[in-house]
Amino acid sequence: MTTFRVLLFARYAELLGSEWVEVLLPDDATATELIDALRQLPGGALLPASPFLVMNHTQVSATQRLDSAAELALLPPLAGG
Amino acid sequence: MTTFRVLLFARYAELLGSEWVEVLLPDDATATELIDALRQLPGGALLPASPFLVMNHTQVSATQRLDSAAELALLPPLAGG
Amino acid sequence: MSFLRIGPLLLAPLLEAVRSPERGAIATFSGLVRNHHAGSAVQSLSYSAYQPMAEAVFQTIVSEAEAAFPVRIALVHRLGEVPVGEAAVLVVVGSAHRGAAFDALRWVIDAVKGRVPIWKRERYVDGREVWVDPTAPGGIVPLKERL
Amino acid sequence: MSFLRIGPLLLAPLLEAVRSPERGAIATFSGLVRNHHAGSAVQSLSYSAYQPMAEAVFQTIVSEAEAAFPVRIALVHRLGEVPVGEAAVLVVVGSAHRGAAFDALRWVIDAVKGRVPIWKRERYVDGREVWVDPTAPGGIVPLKERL
Repeated sequence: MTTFRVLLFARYAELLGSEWVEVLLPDDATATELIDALRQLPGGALLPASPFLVMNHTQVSATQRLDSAAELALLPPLAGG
Repeated sequence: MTTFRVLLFARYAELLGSEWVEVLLPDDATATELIDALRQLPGGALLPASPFLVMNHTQVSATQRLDSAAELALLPPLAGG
Repeated sequence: MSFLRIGPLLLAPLLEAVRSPERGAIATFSGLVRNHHAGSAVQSLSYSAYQPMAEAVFQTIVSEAEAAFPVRIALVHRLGEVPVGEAAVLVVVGSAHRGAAFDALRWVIDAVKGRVPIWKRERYVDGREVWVDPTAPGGIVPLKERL
Repeated sequence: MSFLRIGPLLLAPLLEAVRSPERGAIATFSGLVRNHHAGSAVQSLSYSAYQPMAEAVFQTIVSEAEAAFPVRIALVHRLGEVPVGEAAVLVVVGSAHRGAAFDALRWVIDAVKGRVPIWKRERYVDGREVWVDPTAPGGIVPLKERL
């Protein structure tokens, strides 16, 4: 098992009450497993089933395996400009 | 017969050596008759056969009769902007 | 160079950045905070960003636009509180001719809106606060109730 | 208000003229004198106009654009000598949303180029002088030989 740290922004940071969270998952966890774990956290139930997850600034697909050394971030729908 | 005064601009003013010319034509002269007369003037041979003639700021067609009391102007191809 | 700025945005330095004697066309876009959104009177709004990724995506957008069009691009986006009437984003495009400048300008602002990790929180005159979310019904999501 | 100006053109007063709290998008176009035209190095150019008609046509273009698009327009065009790098024309469009602003901006600058009685004389670095004439082969016509 490995600790995965995930950065949170805007509404997702508000929902989970923090700008980052850490979850313990198998070393070869996928994006879907990470998101399922985040949705179990207090306040996480309002996260969408398939949020925009990025690893080192690049979008991650649902089945992709995660690298706990990479920078993971969960992005709400974008609203810049 | 009536005197028609025509304003000239840019290259046309250069060709005819003046910012306006006057020609004597029948009272009910058409645009074509005016332009033919202008092309007879010194330097007028280089005017096109159908230049852009405006009367009170509005384009005049070849067969339209002119009003010698109106403001007549011969416009080279536009190059603003 | 940073694309994200705290405080008012200025057009003049961006114009200077793309100006050169062989460029005959400069087109700009200023996105200003409007006084109404989603049927409510806006008091102010506040932008936040995933800053390192946002800076990288801005640079990617500029590079892609300068490869796709014969143009030079300069842009900045504001972070933090922005009052009504002030600029949230400025995009400036210089080109030899205006067609490419207009095409690139539209492309860049669409890319900024679609790809840069920036978020917007709106405060209305009636006191309500919302997250702007183009995917939500009505385009907004209320903030959680305060405890 | 006059659309034709002697001396350098300024963007700021045009931006102020179209700015209002319900307009979230301002798009601008600056047409600058380039250092090359028709294969020659440009030293400067000079604009002349049929002034009363030009002012009337500018007003017509603004009115037509404001009727056709939900926008507010401000524009100015320079007369007389313009050095390389300086602006010959500025068009500014304010709108609630950017799509209309971009559409109107392109429409207005095309209309200005196509309809306003303004003429351009170019002086090249090699000393030649020409009339710019989009209908002529090569886009220019030499000035008559001086006597």
